[in-house]
Amino acid sequence: MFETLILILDATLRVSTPLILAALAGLFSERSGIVDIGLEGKMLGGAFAAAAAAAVFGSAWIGLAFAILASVGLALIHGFACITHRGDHIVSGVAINTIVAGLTVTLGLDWFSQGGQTPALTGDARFTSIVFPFAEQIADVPVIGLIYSELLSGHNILVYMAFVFVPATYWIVFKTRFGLRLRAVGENPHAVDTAGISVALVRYRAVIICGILCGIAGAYLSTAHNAGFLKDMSAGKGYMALAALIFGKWRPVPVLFACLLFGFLDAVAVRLQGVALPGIGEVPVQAIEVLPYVLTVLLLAGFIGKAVGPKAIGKPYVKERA
Amino acid sequence: DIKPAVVYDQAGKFDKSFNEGVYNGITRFTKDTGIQVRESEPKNEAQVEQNLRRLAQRGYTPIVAVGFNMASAVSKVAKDFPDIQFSIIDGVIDQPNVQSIVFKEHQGSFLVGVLAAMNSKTDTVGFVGGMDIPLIRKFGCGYEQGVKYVTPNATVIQNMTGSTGAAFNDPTKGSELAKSQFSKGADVVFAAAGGTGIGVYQAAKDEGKLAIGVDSNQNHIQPGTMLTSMVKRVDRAAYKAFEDAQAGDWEPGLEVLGLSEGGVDWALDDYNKGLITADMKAKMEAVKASIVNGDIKVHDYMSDSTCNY
Amino acid sequence: MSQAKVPVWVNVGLIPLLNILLAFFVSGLVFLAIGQNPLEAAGYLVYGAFGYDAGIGYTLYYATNLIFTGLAVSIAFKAGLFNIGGEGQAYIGGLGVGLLCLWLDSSMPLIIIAPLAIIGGAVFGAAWAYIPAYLQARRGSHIVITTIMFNFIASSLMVYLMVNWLKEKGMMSPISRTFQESAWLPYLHDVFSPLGLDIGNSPLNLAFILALLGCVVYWGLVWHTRWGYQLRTVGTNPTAARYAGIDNAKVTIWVMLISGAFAGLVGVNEIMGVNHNLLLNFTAGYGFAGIAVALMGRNHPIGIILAAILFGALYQGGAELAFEIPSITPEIVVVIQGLVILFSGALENMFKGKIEGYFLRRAAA
Amino acid sequence: MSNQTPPYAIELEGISKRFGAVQANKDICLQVPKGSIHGIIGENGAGKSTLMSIIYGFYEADSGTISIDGEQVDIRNSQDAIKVGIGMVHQHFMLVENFTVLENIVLGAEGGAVLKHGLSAAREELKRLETEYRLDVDVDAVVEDLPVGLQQRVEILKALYRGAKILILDEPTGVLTPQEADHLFRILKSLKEQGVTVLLITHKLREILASTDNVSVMRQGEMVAHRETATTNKDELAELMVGKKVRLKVTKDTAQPTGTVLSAKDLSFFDSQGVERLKKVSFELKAGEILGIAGVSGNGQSELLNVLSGIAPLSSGEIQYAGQTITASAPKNAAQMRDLKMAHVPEDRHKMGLVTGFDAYEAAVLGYQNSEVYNGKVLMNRKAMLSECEQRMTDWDVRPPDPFLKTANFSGGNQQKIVIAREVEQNPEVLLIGQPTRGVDIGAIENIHEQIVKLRDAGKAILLVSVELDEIMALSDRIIVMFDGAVVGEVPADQADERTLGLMMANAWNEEKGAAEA
Ligand SMILES: Nc1ncnc2c1ncn2[C@@H]1O[C@H](COP(=O)(O)OP(=O)(O)OP(=O)(O)O)[C@@H](O)[C@H]1O
Ligand SMILES: Nc1ncnc2c1ncn2[C@@H]1O[C@H](COP(=O)(O)OP(=O)(O)OP(=O)(O)O)[C@@H](O)[C@H]1O
Ligand SMILES: [Mg+2]
Ligand SMILES: [Mg+2]
Repeated sequence: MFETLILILDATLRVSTPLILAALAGLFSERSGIVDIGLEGKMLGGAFAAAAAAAVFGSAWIGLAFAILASVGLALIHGFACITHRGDHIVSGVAINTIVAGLTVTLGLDWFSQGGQTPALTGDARFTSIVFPFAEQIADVPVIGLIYSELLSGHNILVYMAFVFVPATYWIVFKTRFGLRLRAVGENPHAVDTAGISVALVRYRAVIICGILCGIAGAYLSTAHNAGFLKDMSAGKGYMALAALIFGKWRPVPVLFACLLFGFLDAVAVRLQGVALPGIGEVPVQAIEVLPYVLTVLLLAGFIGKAVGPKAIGKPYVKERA
Repeated sequence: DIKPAVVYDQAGKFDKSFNEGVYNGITRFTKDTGIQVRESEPKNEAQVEQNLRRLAQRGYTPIVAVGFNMASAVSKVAKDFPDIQFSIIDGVIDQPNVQSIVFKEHQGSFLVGVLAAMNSKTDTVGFVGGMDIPLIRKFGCGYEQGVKYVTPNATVIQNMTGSTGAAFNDPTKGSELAKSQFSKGADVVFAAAGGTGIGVYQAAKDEGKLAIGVDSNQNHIQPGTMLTSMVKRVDRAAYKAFEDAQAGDWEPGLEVLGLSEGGVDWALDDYNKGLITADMKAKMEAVKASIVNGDIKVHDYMSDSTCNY
Repeated sequence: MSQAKVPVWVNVGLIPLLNILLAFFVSGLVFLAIGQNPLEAAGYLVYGAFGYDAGIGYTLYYATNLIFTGLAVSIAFKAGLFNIGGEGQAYIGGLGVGLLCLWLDSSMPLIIIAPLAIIGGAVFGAAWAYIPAYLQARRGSHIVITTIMFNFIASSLMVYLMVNWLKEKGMMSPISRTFQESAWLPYLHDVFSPLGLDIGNSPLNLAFILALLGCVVYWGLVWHTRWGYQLRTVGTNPTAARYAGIDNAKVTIWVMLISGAFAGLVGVNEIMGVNHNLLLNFTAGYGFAGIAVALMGRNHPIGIILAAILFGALYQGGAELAFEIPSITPEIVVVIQGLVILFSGALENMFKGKIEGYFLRRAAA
Repeated sequence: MSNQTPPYAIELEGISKRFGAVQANKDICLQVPKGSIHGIIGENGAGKSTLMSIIYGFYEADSGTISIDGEQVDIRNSQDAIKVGIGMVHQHFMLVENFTVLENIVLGAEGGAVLKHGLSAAREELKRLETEYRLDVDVDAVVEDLPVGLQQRVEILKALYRGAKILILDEPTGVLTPQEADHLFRILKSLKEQGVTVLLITHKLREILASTDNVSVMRQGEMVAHRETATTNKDELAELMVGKKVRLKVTKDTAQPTGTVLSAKDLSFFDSQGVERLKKVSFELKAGEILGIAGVSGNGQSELLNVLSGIAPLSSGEIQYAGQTITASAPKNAAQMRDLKMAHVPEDRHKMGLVTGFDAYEAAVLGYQNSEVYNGKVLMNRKAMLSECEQRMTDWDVRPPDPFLKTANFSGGNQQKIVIAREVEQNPEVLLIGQPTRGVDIGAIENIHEQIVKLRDAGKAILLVSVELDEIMALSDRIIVMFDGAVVGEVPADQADERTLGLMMANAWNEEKGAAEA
């Protein structure tokens, strides 16, 4: 039983990593007042760029760099529309998701002639597991051994990065000058502007950070968790991250736990396929799959607390009297 | 010369598996005969029928439709174009101008099950299916029989990836399912899951376990950890449809391809020969012979929708 | 003080046109990037969409879905609501249509089934929009997020129902049995052929007429009834609406019901008009494309019809293009669609300020 | 004033700024001596805020130059302005409400990439500033919990913390009681003594005369006059502002009130955050009288109007009107109140009274959209709406009289006329009217005031809410003062004076009375 639990948690870490990265990405963007339903598209774009570059250059790290470039590029388009031209954030996000969904397949087919997929990645073109020292040796020590060797050890570098980014995000958002300005610009951009700070610049920086994190999330999908790009491989994870962001009320640590919860549900769903639970019978997988979405709706409805976002979120900043 | 065409199913011709098998078959056909084959990859339901119809309109014949999903579209279009020859792989349509090609997947699956059992140290093996449909259960059931034939008290962990077409193209989930089976002790896993299999093979590679491919010979995908592949010779089926048409021998009706017809088999090549001992090879040949001559009867799940053998 | 005004044709004509041209221009760059001649591609696109009878039929068949989802997105827009849930509402609407057809096809004639199925699709679509609408109106839950969530929930629900309940025995894929012909909405080519008109075999069916009717209903409702007046007030100034004694929550809920109903009618076209059975994923992104249609159609029924036909043409032309040039995938159409959303939606202000400024200065001078 | 030659603290030369078709500033020149308090007055929309925003770098001028201490400077954004020592307290506060005072003050001047050190240094510096200028606030308080008076102090501290030598205040007293305003002016005086130059925008002539050294007048985007305060007077300034002679007094006879038409008893209202906005408000409104509600904005007046007009539901208490008893459990919505012949001119026409995207004829039926007059069986009767709108536009001299013009494209005064005409022409028994002349220039004010008095003389009951004490005192027959959601006093109009009302508005009437005697 304990072992099963550890293994499910182990899978949870793997599955929630892209959610954590994307949700933190969303946190930066939305804290600055820019709604981002384009997380999905940026992740997908990043995944494609990572796999394509890794396939060509044979290096996962180069893949990661390209993923970040691609995703930041998309983030800048979002910024250009929402910040510079005061466009509707949601429309812009939908546009980016749509463009990327089509463009990845189109370019993929043109470049690799494999029906829109990238070639399968092997060796250095993928991020591989890092085994902690002595993981083998202490694997048999009860409890600790399993936790250390199965749960903690043996993930790829991006997983560890995602978890390091959580306290880092907390520190940046709440303890630095940039964080202060970021939060201020999401609450009252006029105040920031009159304090002599460029609202646009702060927001652009926020969306760029968002792009970087989404790029890493995308690279994780195609060069770490999987070995290559597949059409639509983000499969709604961007929306799920958005849900986690709301669930975590735009705060890094609660957001982490929301992602872990969603990842856990996913891991459990995989293992519950066709399994009859005592007393309940066979739980339809679909019922577990929809849980994160249902939970988010319930949260939004105020049944499990109220989710109040940054005050100026989604509102184009116009230098005008109210 | 004939004017042949093929319509792949929505997974696309590079699924490394089923569709890609057909693709290999027609490439060979083109190489052998110099006749170009018109290919089409519809992206949604409406386009399947639209493309079939358009190919028929333009006089392409025979038209090979790949996959059970095409059945209803083929049956509609075939009705409207009685002069065009249609071959459908994995589907059965009873119409005067349609040839239905199906395989005895249970026999091939039995074979690889035998090999899996021989290679398992834990006496626990896994099966990852794609979409939960009778056809895939047929694979699983044959595999299980093969495993139990060698090790009667072996455990066969079976998982399906999902219940929609997407289940054939979800390597992430494939990898998670494989990892969960490994964690339950499995050390050989057979994936009958189209593109999802890629994730399964990757997971096996990452964890140093053995995997068995499906449809095409997939041994090259992860050399060293691909034990074998259960090949389903869709390539040969497509090739033969065109070849027969070329020779004027194309005939409508049901064609069932099993071990004896060379429709299914296990794959042995340079990529996996290091894993297969001479003993194993001999045993495999013996089992194969027994199936062909009827000494071993492999139960077909689809005959009664159960796996009681 | 001078009452400078920007001429109407600038706002409804010039600026949208510029935005779309820019979207097409960038699309052209994408074609160049994949080594295709954009003009040649455009040629295939146009021929495929309008070059022959059946092509036009397919174009209008796609347009039918897009008119429904465009109207759905648009009417919600009018009340200031962003309904991203068209996809899920269309899906569940189709379920409603399918269930009615499966239930009645052996006992009733078309003349009874058709109106019932239309109502069924609308009611199911509306019902799926009801919960997000209710939560928005009464509990302030952000409708964008809830409708996205409801898309996912609809998708899981459909899989569950299709796989466990509605799938025909012995079928591999989860599709229901095919309806009897009494539940088939007539194809337009079948309607026209007795009149001696041959319009080519295509899936275009009577649902297209229903879509046009929908546009008329939309127009009357929004601009010529007090309900529409209330709706537009809520959409542009909710505080003024409250001041005017309008129940914002009620309007929100009603408009979302209508929006969901419009989206649900996609089911009539797809399930009753074309597929003749219930299946998965028949919505194929029409709900999202409806956003582009509504934006491009400037939230006006005439505009929506034109935009839907344009997008329908892109779908059909794109399929033709991919059919003729196998190295192009029909997904390129999705790129074009996304670019249109980007340029005529998110970047609509890019030229607006400058052009309006120009005309204002000219008027002021 | 001395005849000393410049350098001036600020010198503006030919500043122009255009917003679309509106020329907000046109060739403005201005010289402000160092260490003086310089007033700027002008009607709403005259361009005062725009000019200040240009000095502060919030907007960029289309042309013209700015010199600080005799040196021409290039101010492209607020950062530049702060660098040359300009600070600004905006008409609407620029504070992040859920930040602490300290965080708000350091925003933009954090002193390092990591907050920790900057915050503690700022804490020290603020202690100094607070004692030096007697501007004490709790630096760890969250801004949204502070009363407006204190929020304004935070704004001033913010400017001083950045080392402002020139302080711009845009209508700082609009949200303050006269006493708070006096305190502000004392602060400004002490700033002046420290050598700070103050630019003060207000349209309260009394404040200009009481506290400035010089005053400049703007009209329709132009600077039309400069005066030394000591040499001018109210009437001259008013005339300069409007460009014609104005009567600052409303002429009206004494009221002849008859029976009570509306009585409110213990009205309470809690907002969505659960804050009690109205606290047991009771009063009676008689036919033929104008009842004025005075108070600093944000003390429950808006909520009172909302509750009376049915926009917001009562939390408790009851309203007797037109034979009906309205309570929390038996509410009436805005439409039902209209049916009972209660009209309402809301405080904010843009936010509430109009839909700026509608054509004028559509906006002219807002609230009455369900009336039979404007409707057929199914569809609305456009013809009736249009002809009525045209008629009213001529009657009320709305310019231009074009029913198809978008409401947004009418000027503030004309928008207000559309709203008032709509409400008055329904021939109501009770007219609730909030800030009737906000954003309306003095010429139009006269007209609106006349209409209100006319309605009263026709025997209707009028409830007038205004933050302009002058307006309240000029129009009302009876005055109620509200503070913090409660009625804190009632005064007959003829006994009201600014000081009394001001003290009541600060809820300091009783305390001050004692103190004044001591
Ligand atoms: N951001 C803007 N965009 C467009 N027009 C503007 C903008 N800001 C001001 N205006 C216009 O410029 C003119 C001057 O406005 P400004 O705010 O400077 O007036 P003001 O004298 O401060 O008035 P008030 O007393 O109401 O504060 C007005 O006609 C106003 O409508
Ligand atoms: N919110 C707004 N949106 C668009 N245009 C506006 C807006 N507010 C003001 N305007 C434009 O700015 C112009 C000036 O408005 P403003 O209220 O300052 O006029 P004004 O000169 O004060 O006139 P009045 O004497 O009637 O109040 C108007 O004619 C109008 O066209
Ligand atoms: Mg101002
Ligand atoms: Mg004005």
